[in-house]
Amino acid sequence: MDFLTGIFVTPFAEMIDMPDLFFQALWDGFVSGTLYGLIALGFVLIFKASGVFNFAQPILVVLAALALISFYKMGIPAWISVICVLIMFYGLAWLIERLILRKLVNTDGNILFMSTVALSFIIIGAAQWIFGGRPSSMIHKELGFPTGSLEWPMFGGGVYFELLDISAAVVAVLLIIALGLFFSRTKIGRGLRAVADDPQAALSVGISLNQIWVIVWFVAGVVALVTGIFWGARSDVSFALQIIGFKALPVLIIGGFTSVPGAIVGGLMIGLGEKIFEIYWGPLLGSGVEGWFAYFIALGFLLFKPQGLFGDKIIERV
Amino acid sequence: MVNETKKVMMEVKNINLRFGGVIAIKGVSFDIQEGEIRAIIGPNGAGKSSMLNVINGFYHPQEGEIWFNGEKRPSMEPYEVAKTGIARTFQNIALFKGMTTIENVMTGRQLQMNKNFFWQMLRYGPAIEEEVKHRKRCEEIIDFLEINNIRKTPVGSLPYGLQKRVELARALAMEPELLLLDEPMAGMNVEEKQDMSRFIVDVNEEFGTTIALIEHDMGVVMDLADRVVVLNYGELLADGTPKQIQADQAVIDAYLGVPH
Amino acid sequence: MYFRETGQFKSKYKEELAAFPIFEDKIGIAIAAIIAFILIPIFGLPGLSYEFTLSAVMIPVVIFTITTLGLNILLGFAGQISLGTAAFMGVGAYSCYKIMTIFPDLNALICVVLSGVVTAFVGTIFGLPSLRIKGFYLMVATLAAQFFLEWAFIRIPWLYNYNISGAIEVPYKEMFGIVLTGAKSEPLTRYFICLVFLVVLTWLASNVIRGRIGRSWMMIRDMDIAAELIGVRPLTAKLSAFAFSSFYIGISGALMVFFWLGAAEVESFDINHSFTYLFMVIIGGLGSITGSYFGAILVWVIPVILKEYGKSVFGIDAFIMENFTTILLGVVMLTILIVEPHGLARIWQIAKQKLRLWPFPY
Amino acid sequence: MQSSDALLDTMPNLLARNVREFGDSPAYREKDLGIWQTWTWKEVSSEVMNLAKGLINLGVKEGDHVAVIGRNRPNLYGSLLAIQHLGAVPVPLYQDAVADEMEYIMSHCNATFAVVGDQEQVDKIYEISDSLKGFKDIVYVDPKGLRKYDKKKLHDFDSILKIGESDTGKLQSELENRMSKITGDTTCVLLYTSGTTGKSKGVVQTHKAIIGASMAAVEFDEFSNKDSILSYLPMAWVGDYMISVGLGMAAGGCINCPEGPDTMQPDLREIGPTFFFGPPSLWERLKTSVYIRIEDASPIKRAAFHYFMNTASKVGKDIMEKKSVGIWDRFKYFLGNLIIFGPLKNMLGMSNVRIAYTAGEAISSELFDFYRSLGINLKQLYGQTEASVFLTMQGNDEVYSDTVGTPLKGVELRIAESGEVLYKAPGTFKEYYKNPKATGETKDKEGWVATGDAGYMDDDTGQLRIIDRAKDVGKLKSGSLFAPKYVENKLKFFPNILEAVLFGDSRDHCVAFINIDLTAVGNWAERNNISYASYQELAAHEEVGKILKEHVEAVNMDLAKDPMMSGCQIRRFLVLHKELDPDDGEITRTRKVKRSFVAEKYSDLVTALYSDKDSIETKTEVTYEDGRKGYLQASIKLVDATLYQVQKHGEKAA
Repeated sequence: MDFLTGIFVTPFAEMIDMPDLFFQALWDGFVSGTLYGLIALGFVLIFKASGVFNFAQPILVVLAALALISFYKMGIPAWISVICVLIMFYGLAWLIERLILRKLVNTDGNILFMSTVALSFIIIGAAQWIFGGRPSSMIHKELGFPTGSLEWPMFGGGVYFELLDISAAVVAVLLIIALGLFFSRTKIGRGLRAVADDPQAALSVGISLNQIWVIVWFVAGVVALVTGIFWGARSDVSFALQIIGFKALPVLIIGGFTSVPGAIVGGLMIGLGEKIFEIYWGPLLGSGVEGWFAYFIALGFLLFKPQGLFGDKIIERV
Repeated sequence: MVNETKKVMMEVKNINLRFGGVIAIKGVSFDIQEGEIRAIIGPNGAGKSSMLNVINGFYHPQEGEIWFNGEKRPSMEPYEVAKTGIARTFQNIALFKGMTTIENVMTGRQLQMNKNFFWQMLRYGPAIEEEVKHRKRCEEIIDFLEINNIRKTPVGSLPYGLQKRVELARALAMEPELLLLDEPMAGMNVEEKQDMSRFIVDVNEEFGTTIALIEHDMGVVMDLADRVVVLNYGELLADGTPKQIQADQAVIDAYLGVPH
Repeated sequence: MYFRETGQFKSKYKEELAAFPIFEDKIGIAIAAIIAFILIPIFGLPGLSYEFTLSAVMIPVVIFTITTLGLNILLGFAGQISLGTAAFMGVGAYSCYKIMTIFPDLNALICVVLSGVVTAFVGTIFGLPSLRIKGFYLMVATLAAQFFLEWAFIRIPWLYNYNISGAIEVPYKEMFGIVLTGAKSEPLTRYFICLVFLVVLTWLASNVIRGRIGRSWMMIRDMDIAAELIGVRPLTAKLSAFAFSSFYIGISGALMVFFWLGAAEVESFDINHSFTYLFMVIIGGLGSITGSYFGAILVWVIPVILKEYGKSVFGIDAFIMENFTTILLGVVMLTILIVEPHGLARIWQIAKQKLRLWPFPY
Repeated sequence: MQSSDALLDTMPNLLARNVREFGDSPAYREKDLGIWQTWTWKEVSSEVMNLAKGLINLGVKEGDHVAVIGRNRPNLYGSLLAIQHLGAVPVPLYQDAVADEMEYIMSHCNATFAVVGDQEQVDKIYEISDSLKGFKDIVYVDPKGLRKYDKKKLHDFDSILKIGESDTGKLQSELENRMSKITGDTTCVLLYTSGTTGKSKGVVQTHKAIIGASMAAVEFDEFSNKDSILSYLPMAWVGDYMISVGLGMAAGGCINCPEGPDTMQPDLREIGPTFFFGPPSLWERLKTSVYIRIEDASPIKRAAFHYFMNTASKVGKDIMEKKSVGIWDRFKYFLGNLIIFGPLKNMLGMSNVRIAYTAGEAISSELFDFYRSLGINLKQLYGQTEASVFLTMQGNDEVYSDTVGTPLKGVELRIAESGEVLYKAPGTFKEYYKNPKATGETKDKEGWVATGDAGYMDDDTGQLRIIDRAKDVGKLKSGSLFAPKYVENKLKFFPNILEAVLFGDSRDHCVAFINIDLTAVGNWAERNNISYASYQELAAHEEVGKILKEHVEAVNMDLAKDPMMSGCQIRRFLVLHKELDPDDGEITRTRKVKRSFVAEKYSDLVTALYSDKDSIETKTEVTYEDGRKGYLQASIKLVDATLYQVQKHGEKAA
């Protein structure tokens, strides 16, 4: 009986009793949501353009963060290091296209997926070899992002806003806008869209698939870098980060594999949802439910709306 | 030709099938008599394949009834339909690519096999006897369709015509009362077509299987079929013996593409 | 060249349906058996200490081969992808642990089998989504299983008898006066037990996949629509595949903890392991029993031996070796995917075919 | 079997003996429904008896002629025996014979019944039935496609068996009484010669003759019930009758029937027989296919193959014949056997072959040695329908490519002044059916039979050597010997040449027609990417012409070495635009060229060859498989070949 009240009464009561806490939760959820969204965005970009479900995306995030830090440690100024990372990612994208994608062109999705899994193994191995396994802290200060927090008194209590989180949100928004422009305004961007819809058409427009892949992977790298910086700033940078990469999967299921806005919305839903659930229902189940909450949401979608919120419908034919 | 006293095996009554807004089949009714070869013809998109899909339960029509062996059939899933003794081949070959010819034909025996998991695991006693029994039957069918020399070839590597034949073999292995053939001769050369027609007739005669087939090649249809249904834009256009059909003005128009 | 098939004709279907219709294959199997059952137990592997050979190479390889078999049944034969393998092994391990504590004097081997059954049950439940969804979507669903189970292994202390450590320790068990489990048990005993499990399970698997049920799996895999129209019920086919596969994985999980590691925490069952098993299946070859062996051997033995030699022979620091093998694994995987997506099994098959036609090319 | 039991002079007795001695060992196997269905001798005899009873019930009288037509199947071999058991005479016919060939034979022997394989044969008989007087019913084995036929005069094999089984004893006693009347002199089988010249003759063979000849052969090569044979040659051919029925019965061995004509090779491989008989053409085809496939193999394999084949050709034969061979060579051969010969023989299905024979045509020493050096004990025998085949055979250790062996037990040979070979033998035929004249011409009062072949006993081997058909051997204007077959064979020894026809009798030089071998030449064309649409086009290709010219000249050079034969060198030749075809009557079903027929059909080409034209237009009638006739237009190039001087004895040794 009181288990049921535990589920249906107490949480809401608490929400109303302590609205500040509730808002705090919302805000935290919102921030992690944006970051989930960003990672998912990386997936979506590549999936849209090359039909590859890039399992290595989370690893790219880690790689970006680690690389940035170690460049800086070499004594390269922070922002230059960022440039270096970008260059590195371009090279990486080029290599991947040359050594993997080109060889696997028009093989079926599963194989491409597996190849990215393999790729992630390679990257992990290499990154650990080069940057070592120990977690290290992000250089956001050096990059000039504000730290500290401002408290916003409300309902007698107060809600804390980490400045970093705010800037993260802002940057995320900017990034999304930028991508939006990139896709709609630039020739390459339109090319990418064309590829997603119909490769032949894209080719006839005169863009080589290979270039497009390189670019897409590079863009995904950029997104990874941004994600890496902010996530790294919230918690130390280590390969534990890749676990959050798995959160992107449910996000994709909810948002649809091919939709940019879907990724963002899905990200927020998961972010908010799991935070709230953790705080108000978690205790009943002995906390730590963040680990799987997202997946059960996703599962729900899978069973009742497989194509996700914004995805295109899948129809099978005899 | 058609013997009027023949018993009706299947009757579809005023079938309506819609996908969202699209109307695939509009109030179509016809029957299939025991032991006959029934052809369903019509221009592309006339709803022929949809009709077969309705018959073997892949699509569920919004309205209409299906009567089989004198009983009204409840809405069924494909695998349930298969149990009632209806087999089917596909327009674009749907063989199991990972298997050899004999393995593909063996799959047709699934329903006749029933030994449980336990025996299956030991593959001993009843299980193996069952395997042997059905293997023999399949070999007979393979012999009947003259594909012995490709018995152990993976179907993927077979030429198109042979794949079609293997698919027919698989359907026959089910020993169906009613056999649905979706364009059995699509994309075949003249010789292959002749063979296939011969086999279809043989099947109809030797096994007494009732056959409903979709086919584009008018010549073939007119030779094979006892009766013909003509669909057009999802509606029934005509129904009768090949002669009647050939004479039917509406049919001629439809085929000469006179605007509706 | 090795094959001499002239005169090997079959006058009964039974012979035709035998597991190894070709005489030369029988010989091959016999040789493999002799190596596994006699030579290695006596001499170990060249260049490796006997102790190391058994407890770091052979026992795990045998266990992982069972895992790979299980996953291959699901992925290779029934075409249903799963990333929950490690977690299901966990289910096997934990349930075995519980069974042992609940029925203290139940024979260890029976406990292992029972834990397989439990896992089969759990696997079936998590297999339910496969009735609605395929491919990536299903993969995500199985990820749900993976993470939920990981969580459960931590958050449900009942599973590990409320040990403070949060780990499960293997109790002492014996049979006919032979110590089976626990610290005092001989590696050789444990090796033989695992080996016997492997042999029996392989035999069962090969029987099932050649029979009606195995066929229904492959039908679903190759062309689910056609399968349905032939009368295969997707529900039964898919769920039976999940159950059978999970049974194997569960057993392997139980064996892993009780006959190899001796104790286990949730880390032994995390997502990365799932991927390693996936690699074993794919590198070995989807839909091939022999492949499962190849996969497990290649993916496990090569790194272990490399590390060992790296340390002993070249004195390379283990951490570097660790990373090196990770990269190597990735590279091998990529090469397989690019060169022969059907894995070592297919390469083996082709080679065999060439030998059978020798000296002719066709 | 060595114990030549007095009783064993009729098929019924022989069958009884086999049931007694090897009752449970396999007698017949057939690849059917994917596996080798097997009949033991016991099963065979009970099936034979039931069938016999069934046939009696059907109305088959003693002395009736019953046609047996179809591919090699145990059921049909069983019918042969059954028919013999009930005192009637089986007449096996070629299954691929066209209707009017069948009509000739069946009306000639006025067959009353027929046991046939399938619908195809039934249809053919229906086609000719009205012209067959006294013909009654047909029994068919394979019911496929016959469902709709009127069953009044058409009976299912199994239904006949059923009648036999369900017999109450009446038929049984009838059968026993008939069997009791069968003696060694009862007619056993009526075999029609393939007829190289004119219409084919029916050779009447008694039980005694067939069994006598078979027993002699069994004794010679020590056949036993452990031996197994693949029977794939046309049942109507005396060779197959003597092997699949004669040897099979006499030795109690196992006869294996392939699933169908196109699966002969794989089935051969599965069964791995211990005895194999093939006409030279088959051995040629086999060798050609081996070389073609090896050509497509990887360089390493090819190198290994040629290297070891080299060794084999050096020492292989000697090793098989247990002559002394250097240890190093032995080792190399052993190695080769391990990685090349062994697998090769295995692929060909010859690993278990204990004895292999070829006959009917001369065979090139290269070809012959190829197989022997592989370790396949290929030998030659000489015989003919009239003698129930077995006259002379080569013993395991005295095998030569140009001789045909020593006379078997009970066989006497004599060379007539004309050079023609005469014999007396246990297997001598009774008569030509309804043709006493021909009988008289071939068999004289003392029972000497003329073979129609010219030959002589070779002094240094002590074996018979056949030169040519007696009537074909002629003289050139120059007076030197003209032995066309001899030269044609030399030509045919080149893989590219399928058939050759030589002309020159009482002319002043020789000219030749040549048929290219489509497989070999076609493959060559592929490798040198020469495209061609048809046989005709390929044959007319000048590159092909060049190659053949080389071949012809090689033969000429070879002939020049032998003063006796040097006259036969080919001055001009042409490549025929169509394959010589049994359906056109240009060649027998056993692939013997009907020389006179060809000469007359293509007279325009022959004259052209003797003229100085260098090309000619021609128009030829051809018969298609379905019997339709059509015409073939072609312009054919006439090629000149170099002739060589006769060499002196000194060089000849080279």
